Amino acid sequence: MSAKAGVGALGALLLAVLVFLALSSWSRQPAVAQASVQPINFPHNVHVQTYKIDCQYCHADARRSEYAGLPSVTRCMGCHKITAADKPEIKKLAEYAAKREPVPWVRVFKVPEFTYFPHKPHIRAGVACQSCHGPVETMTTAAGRTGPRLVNDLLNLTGVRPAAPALTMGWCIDCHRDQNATRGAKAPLDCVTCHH
Amino acid sequence: MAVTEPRAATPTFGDVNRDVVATLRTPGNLYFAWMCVIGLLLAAFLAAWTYQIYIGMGAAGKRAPQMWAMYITTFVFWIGIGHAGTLISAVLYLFRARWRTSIYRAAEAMTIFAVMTAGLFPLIHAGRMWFAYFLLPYPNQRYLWPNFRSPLVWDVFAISTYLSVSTIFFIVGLIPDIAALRDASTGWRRRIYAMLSLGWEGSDDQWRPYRRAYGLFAALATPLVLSVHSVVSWDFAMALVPGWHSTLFAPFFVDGAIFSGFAMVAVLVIPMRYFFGLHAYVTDRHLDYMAKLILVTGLVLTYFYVCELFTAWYSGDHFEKASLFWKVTKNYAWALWTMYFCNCVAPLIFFWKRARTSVPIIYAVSILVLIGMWFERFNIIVPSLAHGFYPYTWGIYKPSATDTMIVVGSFAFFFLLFLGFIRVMPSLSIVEVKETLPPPMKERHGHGHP
Amino acid sequence: MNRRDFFKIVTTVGATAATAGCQEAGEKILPLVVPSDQLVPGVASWFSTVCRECPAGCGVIAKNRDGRVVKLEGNPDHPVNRGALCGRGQAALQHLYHPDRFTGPQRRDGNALKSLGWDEALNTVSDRLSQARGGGKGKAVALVTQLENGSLGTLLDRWTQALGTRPRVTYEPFGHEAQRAANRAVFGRDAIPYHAFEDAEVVVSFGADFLETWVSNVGYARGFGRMHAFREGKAGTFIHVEPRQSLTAANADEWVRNAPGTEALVALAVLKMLADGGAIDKRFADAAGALDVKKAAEEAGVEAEQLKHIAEALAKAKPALVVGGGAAVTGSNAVALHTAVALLNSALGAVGKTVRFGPDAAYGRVTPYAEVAALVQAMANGEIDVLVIGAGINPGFTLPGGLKFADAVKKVGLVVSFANRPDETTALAHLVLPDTHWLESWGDYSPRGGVIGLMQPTMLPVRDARAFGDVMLTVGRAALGITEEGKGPLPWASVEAYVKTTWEPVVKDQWSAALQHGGVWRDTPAAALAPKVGAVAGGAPKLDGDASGLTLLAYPSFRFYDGRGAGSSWLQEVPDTITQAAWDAWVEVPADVAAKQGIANGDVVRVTSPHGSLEAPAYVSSSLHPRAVAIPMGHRYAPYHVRGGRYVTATSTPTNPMALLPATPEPGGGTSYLAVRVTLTKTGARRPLAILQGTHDQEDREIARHVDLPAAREQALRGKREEHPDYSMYPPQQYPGYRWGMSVDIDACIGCQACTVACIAENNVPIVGKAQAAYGRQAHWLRVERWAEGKAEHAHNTFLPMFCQHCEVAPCEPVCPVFAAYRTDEGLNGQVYNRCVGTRYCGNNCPYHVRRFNWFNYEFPSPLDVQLNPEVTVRQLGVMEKCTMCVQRIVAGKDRARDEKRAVKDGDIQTACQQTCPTNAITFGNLKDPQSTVSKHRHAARAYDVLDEIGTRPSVTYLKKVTRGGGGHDTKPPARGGHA
Amino acid sequence: MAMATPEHGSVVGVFAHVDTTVRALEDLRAKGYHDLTVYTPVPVHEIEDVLERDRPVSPVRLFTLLGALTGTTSGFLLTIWSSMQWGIITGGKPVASIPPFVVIAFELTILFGGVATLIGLVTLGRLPRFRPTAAYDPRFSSDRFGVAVHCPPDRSASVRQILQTAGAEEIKAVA
Repeated sequence: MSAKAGVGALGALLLAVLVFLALSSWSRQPAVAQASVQPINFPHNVHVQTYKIDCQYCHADARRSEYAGLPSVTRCMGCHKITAADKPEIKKLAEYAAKREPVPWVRVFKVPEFTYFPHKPHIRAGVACQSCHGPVETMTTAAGRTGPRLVNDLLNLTGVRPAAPALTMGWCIDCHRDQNATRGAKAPLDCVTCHH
Repeated sequence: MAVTEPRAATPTFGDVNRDVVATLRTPGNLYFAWMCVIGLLLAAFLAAWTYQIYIGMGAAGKRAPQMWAMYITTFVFWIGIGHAGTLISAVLYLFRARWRTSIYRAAEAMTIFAVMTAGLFPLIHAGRMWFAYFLLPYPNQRYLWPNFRSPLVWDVFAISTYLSVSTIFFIVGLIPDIAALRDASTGWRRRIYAMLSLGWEGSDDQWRPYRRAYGLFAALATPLVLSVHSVVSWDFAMALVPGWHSTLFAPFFVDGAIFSGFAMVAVLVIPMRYFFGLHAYVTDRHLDYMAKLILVTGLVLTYFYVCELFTAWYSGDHFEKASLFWKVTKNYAWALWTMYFCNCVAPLIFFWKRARTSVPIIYAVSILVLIGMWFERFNIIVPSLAHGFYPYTWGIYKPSATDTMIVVGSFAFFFLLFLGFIRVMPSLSIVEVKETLPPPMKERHGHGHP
Repeated sequence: MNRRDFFKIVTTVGATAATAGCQEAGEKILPLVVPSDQLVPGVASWFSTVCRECPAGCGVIAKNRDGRVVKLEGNPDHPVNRGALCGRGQAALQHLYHPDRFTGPQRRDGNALKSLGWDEALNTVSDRLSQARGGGKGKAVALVTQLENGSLGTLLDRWTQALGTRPRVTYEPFGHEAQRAANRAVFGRDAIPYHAFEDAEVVVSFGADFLETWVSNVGYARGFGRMHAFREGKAGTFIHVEPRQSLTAANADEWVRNAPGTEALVALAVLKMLADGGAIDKRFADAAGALDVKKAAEEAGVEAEQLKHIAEALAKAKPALVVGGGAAVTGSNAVALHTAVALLNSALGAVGKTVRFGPDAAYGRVTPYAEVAALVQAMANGEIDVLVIGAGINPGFTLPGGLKFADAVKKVGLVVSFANRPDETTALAHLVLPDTHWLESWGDYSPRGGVIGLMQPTMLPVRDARAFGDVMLTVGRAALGITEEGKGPLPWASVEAYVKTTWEPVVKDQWSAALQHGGVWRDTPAAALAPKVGAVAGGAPKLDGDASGLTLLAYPSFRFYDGRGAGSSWLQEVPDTITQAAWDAWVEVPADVAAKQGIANGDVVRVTSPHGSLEAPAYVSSSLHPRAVAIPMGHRYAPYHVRGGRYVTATSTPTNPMALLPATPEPGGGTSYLAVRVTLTKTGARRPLAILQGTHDQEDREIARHVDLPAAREQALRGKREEHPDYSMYPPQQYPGYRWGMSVDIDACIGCQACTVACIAENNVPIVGKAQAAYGRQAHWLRVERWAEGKAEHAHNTFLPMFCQHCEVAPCEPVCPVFAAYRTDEGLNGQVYNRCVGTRYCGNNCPYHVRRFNWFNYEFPSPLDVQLNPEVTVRQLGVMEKCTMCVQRIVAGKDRARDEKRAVKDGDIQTACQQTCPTNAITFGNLKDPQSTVSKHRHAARAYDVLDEIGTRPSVTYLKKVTRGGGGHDTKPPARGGHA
Repeated sequence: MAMATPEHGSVVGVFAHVDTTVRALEDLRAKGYHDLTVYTPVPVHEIEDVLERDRPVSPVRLFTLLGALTGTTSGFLLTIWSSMQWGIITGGKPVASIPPFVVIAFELTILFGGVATLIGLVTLGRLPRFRPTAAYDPRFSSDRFGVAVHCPPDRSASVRQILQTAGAEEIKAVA
């Protein structure tokens, strides 16, 4: 071993830093996982693609509230009193309506704890639902793989920076930064905007 | 426990090996009794810590305004103890002070174990210790990094560097000695020692880079020793709290650290010499030197105390003056005066040569110094916070059972490591002791004793 | 969709946003069954109603998020409180979600209460009622309610008539009977007028604690703020006469400490001096008769000079206002005092101007205590068979001990209480029929003439409860043998129906507007009244007990009123501003007496009067009159406070001073609070008080600063702030958008603690309990400090609300190793809980010590957790927290502005503390906008930064207190450094 | 630098004294034997003086230097770059405030320097050795000195002679 080797080692270290910086700028995409199991097998694809129903027709609170909102049973029955009323899944729906009970949908998307995520400003800023929720229009029941994952964390620890998983902080930040840079949006990057 | 009679004559190379190997014999009942006590204290320590994690920091007696108290006190205390070892092994090495050889191994072990003990406290102290890894700089999915402006992050770097470099230094020093142990042992021990010695043989092509590297380690460790306690002192000096915000702190802390470190070395080495019969290696001369160092650092410390008082008075800073006056006269005055007595008055006895060679006096003064230095950190932290800028929150801290148990348990943790170490590793450096001995010559000429 | 369905919203969305914990698999989201056009999950709706925490009747708007009320604010349109609310009003939510609330009716079973069904419970009552009626013993049925002067009151009166029972008794412990008696005598009006503090130039109060509990404390505090606080060179004067330095006294420019019971004497002396000096009509001197001013001053223990000063101030004032008679000074000479006060007002021409008969306070409708006492006597005589006690009152706690109410109740066949949580009265009741909380109820209330507030349910009942009126209608009909609604003398289905019926002719088709508005109000002209002057005997009050004893001053706590507020842990933990003591009750002992008897703070003393005794820890006061002992009323704990030692440990002896008082009413018919002399004995036990403030002496640190009035005027004209030199190495921070800042006018702050409670409510601040609070672990983000200067027995107090200063050069930020504390680009000090590791370094380094640490995982006992603000994180164990300037409101305000495509305007965003402040002492706004109020305050002459010499450059500006000259004490601050 | 070549065996002389060892070394070198390995329990000046005469200084210090420089660089890079990631202001100081970062750079200088020195030691001293060299004797770690001479078998007699003359206690041949 000689001085040459030492120079080589230093070079390798600097190179590693550069590679790491390069990896840091990887892009971001919503991850999709297998469909969730819901009390009613709700096909998003049929509603969106076949019947061209707008997302916000059912998720009507998104534009005015923190929550996107789920349609009330009455709203579902508005169409389904007649449409496809004989299908087994619709019969389930009719049962809930008859009992005047809400449908116990299973939550798919959840931001991490201690995080305030309002839908309203995102809709106002013209963010497409799919940017965060993935191609829901192609799904049957909604699906999403969200939140931090161990593999991801471990990869991060080794210095390789894979794309942040959906609905993690890095993923939000990537989009906010990207929107500010490309569209001149004013997406806040202030910690207390979401953590208060 | 076998107590070997002191041997008067200068030992030979062979004697050194034999005497050091002898320290690794199966220990007596006293040793196991001590280990039991330590085990119990450690169990209490773990129980207290678990309880604190479960129920919250409130289990410890902290409050507003003393958001820091005994944990940081003890943390700084142990970091301070951790100074003497590297100072002896590195600084005295560079100064070619050969008397260091017979105590440096124990001192270095003490350093590492003290820093390890100290390292527990930031974890114990953190409200959410399970997120302590936030302080480490590593790429993460949140894109967040630690705040490198925070003295606590400096601490993380300073202490982990200190621990790493000290450990490297220590292990490198141990390698030839482990090789000697390997050659003196059999069976499974031999295999373990063989592995740990990395196949050291003492050939000239090994000694060459070894000697070079050792010198470089010493050169690196010297500024490190001085920097670590400076950085720790900046935890306080960088803050605004009256009684903390002082440029005096770095040298003040470093000196105090050396002071307490030597006291701890004396506390550890004197019984070792007695139980292992190492009188031939740790002589009265060594004790005399250590006592002198304690005296000198004690005097320097006294100077710093005077400076502190003078600065508070001369600066005319209202808050500083009020804080100091309160400390000297009110609720915590007992702690302050205990500190002044232990650190300034007690070491003065070492002006008498007879005190410097009297084992009981050295021992007693060293323990007083340790008490005094613990209180020094206590006095910096608790009373200063008690009488800060804002009178509304002035209040008195009361230790709870939990933090007392944890602080006491930290001593058990330290002694567990140290006592364990001296049973399995040479507590005296075989190689360096031999270096100070006259090398075996057929014809009488060449080296003498330094 | 009807109103019930409106709230029948089942959604977990909001509840999970705020609470900590692990993400559970398979979490359910339950949408509405029926879509609602009125309510959007995640968006708050506001409902207006009337606060019923005391008879002041302030307008309230309740913020309903996802079907649950999370915050109360004052109704900005309501003429009484104009948007402000006191701490008790803010804390009403704690009673709504009170963990001890009964679930359904309860029946006495030995010492315990057992649940039973509504039908059975109602049948029990109606059977008993019809028995009594059948036996011709209608008069053996008594109905006692709190002050209900609206529809419910009328309805209940109809009920008593229909059933032929005794007339309804409205019981209010602080009924101001003496004032009514005096006004009857002087003006021929049995009323309590409206006191227009806002229009007065000089206010003199003879013991009236109008900033605490007196008549309408929020409205009067608002008025007082407008009259007294320094604005553009104008500032009114306020002189207070009372033996104890109450919160009101502490706000006075001049506090005159008189001997207990001599207020009437002082008032008459002032009247005499005015008449003798020719400032008022000579005939008023008749009232004082042959009073010798010098002798009177001597007797009252005040200097004649002080009396002269009062007289001079009153004579000069255009107009003046004299008020008198807080509960603490109401004794056998209370009518004399009020007569003197009425005459003073009349003589000074204040009647019609600052004293307005016409918009009379609701208190004038209270049944005098003497009649209550007579009823209790009747009970003791066995004349009462059925006693119905309405919600809101707690006679078992608030009636004088000498009346022996508990013994009297034992003679009653059936005691029915409508309290919805356990108290001293339900402990005596046979049957408890929990009433709905006022936030769940229909009704109306008229706090004063011309103002009628409408009450509507703001959410569904939290626990199984039925409205008092509904139950009374049902049992009344049953007792009358009517089985159907719509028939007989009580045809209404419910109070709701009755309210709507009675309001129909008033509002016509404007019903929903009135509901939204919170009621209807119109100006009521002030009547011009001529006084009748007669001799007033201003002698000392009659005091029972050992002549060598100390006079007991039992005063209503501004936190608990008569004990109504004490069920709230928020109010318990907020300290009394003067003593800074939280939770426990105390006995205020004069320093001399304490020294003589060897009593120290926290020593438990036994206080004995001829009528009873109590034990409580001592608070040694150097300002209390040396011949007096003061004990606050209303201190009691709710069962959940003491259960398992949650917040406090239960006390074995009562701490209620009512136990020491005699049954005899004062001549006006009211309770005689100033009626006993007591003896103090040291018990030897210790119960240290939870005193949150380390010291009231700022040790020359100039935390609370002041400037005297002429200097303030002069500076205001110059209009420039004294700039502190700035020694930074670095360029100042740039703010691309807004820069938020606040200002606190400590001249306006009256120390009422409303802001502290509002902050707790808004920001999910946990409650830590007495021991923890005493140990410096209280979690309040905002605290109101009291700083005292001058002589200890006559301290000059300044109140200073302290919270995160949001420093530009914040010491807390650089020491945080993980950026949990950082500076936002809008000028806030952000605190990110997720990131916090809990090193507490910031807590040490904050010179203001406003950072709070979560020492434990604090609980919000169910159902109090339902109140948690979903927009604010509930902090976990081990993290630091502090004032965020209500960042959630800032985010919401910016969001609203963005919806409207504009920038945030001044006043768009109000912090919770600012919103509730009765005196507008707190302002929030954009410092970059030079026109904003907060910017103007920041550059005003009175502006200063607390601890500015450290150079933290706070975003919170304080405005110095303005001290008015004159009076018996030194008003000059100890000068130091270059600050005025 | 000594390297045992496989085709050569070694002759090992065991000495009890420093002066005898030095004499053996001087003699061997005089006779042209440079392929020597000396085993000592401690580094001995006299022996080093003989051996170091024609050898360059050990290059460990280069490792140290490079490590330390890497440490300084990465210290500043890490702190400045990571601060720029969010540009968060704390305490009114600039985002990349150099003075506090000096502390980190200093600590990393020492840390990397130390680690690099260790790497240098391990590489240059060819550690770890999993199997002892043939010439090694356990006494060499205690109080004996060893001189191993690597030579072709035909020269071993002459080597033995030199060692014997110098005063070796024991002489043995190893593979």
